[in-house]
Amino acid sequence: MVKLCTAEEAVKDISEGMCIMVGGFLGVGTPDNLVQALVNQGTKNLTIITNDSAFPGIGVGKLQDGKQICKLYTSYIGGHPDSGKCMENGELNIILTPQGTLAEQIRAGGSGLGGVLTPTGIGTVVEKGKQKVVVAEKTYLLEEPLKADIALLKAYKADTSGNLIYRFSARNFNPLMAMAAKTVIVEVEEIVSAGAIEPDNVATPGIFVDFLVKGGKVYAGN
Amino acid sequence: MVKLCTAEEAVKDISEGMCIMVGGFLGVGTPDNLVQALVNQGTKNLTIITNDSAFPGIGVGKLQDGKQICKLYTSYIGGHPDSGKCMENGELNIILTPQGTLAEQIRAGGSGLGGVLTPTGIGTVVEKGKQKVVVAEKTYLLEEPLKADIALLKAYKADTSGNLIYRFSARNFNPLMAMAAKTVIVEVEEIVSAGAIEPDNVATPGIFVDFLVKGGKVYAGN
Amino acid sequence: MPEIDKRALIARRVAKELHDGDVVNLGIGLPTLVANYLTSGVSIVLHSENGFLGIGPEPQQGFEDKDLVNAGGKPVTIQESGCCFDSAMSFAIIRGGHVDTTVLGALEVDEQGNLANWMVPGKRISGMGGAMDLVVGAKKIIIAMEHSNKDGSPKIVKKCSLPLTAQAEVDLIITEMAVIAVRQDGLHLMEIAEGILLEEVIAATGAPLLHSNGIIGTF
Amino acid sequence: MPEIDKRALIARRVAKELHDGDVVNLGIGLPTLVANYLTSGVSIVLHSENGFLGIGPEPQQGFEDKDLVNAGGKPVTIQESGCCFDSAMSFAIIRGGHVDTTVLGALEVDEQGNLANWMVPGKRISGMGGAMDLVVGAKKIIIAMEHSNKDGSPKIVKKCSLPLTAQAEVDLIITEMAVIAVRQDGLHLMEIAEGILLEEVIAATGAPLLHSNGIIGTF
Repeated sequence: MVKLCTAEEAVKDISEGMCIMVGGFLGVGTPDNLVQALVNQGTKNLTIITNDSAFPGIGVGKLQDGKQICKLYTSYIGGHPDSGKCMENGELNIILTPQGTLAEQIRAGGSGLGGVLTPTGIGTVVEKGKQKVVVAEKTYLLEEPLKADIALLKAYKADTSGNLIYRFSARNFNPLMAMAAKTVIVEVEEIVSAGAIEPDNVATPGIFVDFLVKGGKVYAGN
Repeated sequence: MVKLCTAEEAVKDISEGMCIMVGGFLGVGTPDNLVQALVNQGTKNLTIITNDSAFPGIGVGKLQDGKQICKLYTSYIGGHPDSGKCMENGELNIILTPQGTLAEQIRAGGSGLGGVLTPTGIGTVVEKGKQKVVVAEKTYLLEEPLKADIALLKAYKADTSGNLIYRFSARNFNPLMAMAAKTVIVEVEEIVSAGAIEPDNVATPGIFVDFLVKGGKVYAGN
Repeated sequence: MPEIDKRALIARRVAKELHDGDVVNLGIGLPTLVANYLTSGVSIVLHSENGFLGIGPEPQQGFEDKDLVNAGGKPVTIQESGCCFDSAMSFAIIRGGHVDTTVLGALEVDEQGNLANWMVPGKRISGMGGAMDLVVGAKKIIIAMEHSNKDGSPKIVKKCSLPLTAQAEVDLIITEMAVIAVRQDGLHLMEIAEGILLEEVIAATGAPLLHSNGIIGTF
Repeated sequence: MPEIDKRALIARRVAKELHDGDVVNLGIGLPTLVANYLTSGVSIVLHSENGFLGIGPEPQQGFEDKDLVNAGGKPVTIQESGCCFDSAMSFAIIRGGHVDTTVLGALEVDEQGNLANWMVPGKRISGMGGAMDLVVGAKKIIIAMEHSNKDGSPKIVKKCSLPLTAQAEVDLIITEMAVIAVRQDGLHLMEIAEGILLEEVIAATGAPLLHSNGIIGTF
């Protein structure tokens, strides 16, 4: 069942060595208040699963700024110069993954599937060290499922049962990560009463959500 | 781009030997007018992919009544006595598949994935003749993707771009099949103008839809 | 015991296994009754594998909605906190371990926790529907059934003879005679129904029952 | 030719490859310009891999929506017939072959249709983002780029030397000099830009160009 709490309370069980998923795409749809609380808490040696390392001072980029990450599963680090630098000097272990594969790996993790069979990455460096499987004479890469201890997510509105809706391109990885973490913490702009979101319009079922944090409208960069 | 047509026009390119997906769960969310048009047309030797063979005289059950099916991918035939009978006497080749596997096979077909790695069916007759894959020391069945020539679907409303929304449990397999067939024909109760469905509430993107048929409110069994 | 009392007894005992906030999938038939016996203060979220969470009470006659049925095809309602989804999401919820408990009937259960509940060779096949996914995916599998077959032969056996639904997934068996936990080392007799003798349970069960004589509870 | 004219020329020529109703994904940079040059009567649906269909024009300053950006992170609008989804659906659309055409830039393309556009060893790595899925999944892959590197060396080569984005997926290369189709037997020179000589194209290309002298079109 869903509990309401503050951003600080929400992140206080995050400790060194944990694996955390963070929603968002270049900062859009990232739970800024939750990330800020984690920055303030200063927890290091985190494994982070997120689409991209955003930009310095923005979204997940703040965790890169403070060198809180030791391992990063992501598809894009071009917006944050430190990610590439730390990858080269060995400070940060970055597993670069095609975006569509990353999305399916998280979905597989949350869906009890054993992995993803994708044609993406065949014949590229992405296939290095991975199982290949032939189905109907075509070769696919087997990409393993991803799960996390905690997911830090952003939605537009939640009802009091934790049912979520998103706005436009702020949806991105959030619904997938909601299924794939042991504890799911969601920052929302508004909490409405049960029934205020039509059952047919719910994008993420409330049963996935453990904690709701009322975040207000935070603009990327603030 | 989406074209409007009648149920009769919609099914007229369905010919013997084709593979057809039909949405619905025990008749709920099945496009009754499209199925009826296919019954009237009398096309035989169809491969049908559908959750269940419903009941005599209802939903997909009508195609079973008229012996129009030669091969059936489905999870449940308990509602239609003829399905079991025809399976036993060899008239009908039925591939019984766990419901969750069937859903993922169709999703994989529509998503360009090479198959599904599922724990479901391990140690049962379902695993017969299938590849097994070990991931992180656990064994999964490899279930192959499913695609079709044509999908016959039911939605609640469409806008003029083909964007779809569904009602309650009538959604079921319809959104998955919309991705997995070359030609997608959707029966809807109402067609509204573009913009009348909020972009965030669209359950099936209009780009998947080829033909819309205005079906009116048809109750199962009518 | 009349059939109807047996079923009520089983359903009432199963209901005690459910906790406030649990996500629960109830199979067709006897398991569906469990929702009527929830302990006061316990509110659960019922999952319907045809695509929604939050099954509400049966609709009044004349108020059925053609688009709203349970996995058995019966008209139901949806709670205001409910939500709908497609079949892939419905089974992602199941297979992904997001259902706390599923309650299912059985033809046979054995001491390894193997379950057979979808097919009797020689009888007409109906298909596994969502049962195989439910048994593999849900966190806790409770089998709710009558202790014996109509002919008196045991449904709880050393080794299933019917085609399996899943291997080694059953956690708890609840019948009108007993509550039996399935563990690595076999079947543990946890509780006996009031008025039933230990010997009766043992005689009606086709596999050894582990138990410490003095401390078997009743229900 | 000034940079800006080159880019306009390429974008205009790419636009002619798009048909009414096509679902199109335009990469960041030059490819994005293509939307400005659509033939009259041609309306396309733009896919944004961060999760929606129906990219509309740039918003007026001050009307940006914090939740609505394209895959490059730039504020955009959404058409009223647009629709939004999560990243799994977005890439199901891509990988499943539901995008008719994708237009991307390149570092190198070779005569087998191999593409390198995501990484230069020794230079800082930025990651492949959605490019690998797009190139594998879209029905038609058009590379829109300047014909040569800044130092004059060819970008169209016999064999890519940079790490690949995908194998044998490129269908068409459009530069400010030429339109080149990639086929089983190699590169076919289809059109030459007005004012450019065949010899110039050949000299600027690092792989043999198949062509029938008389029937090369211009653009």
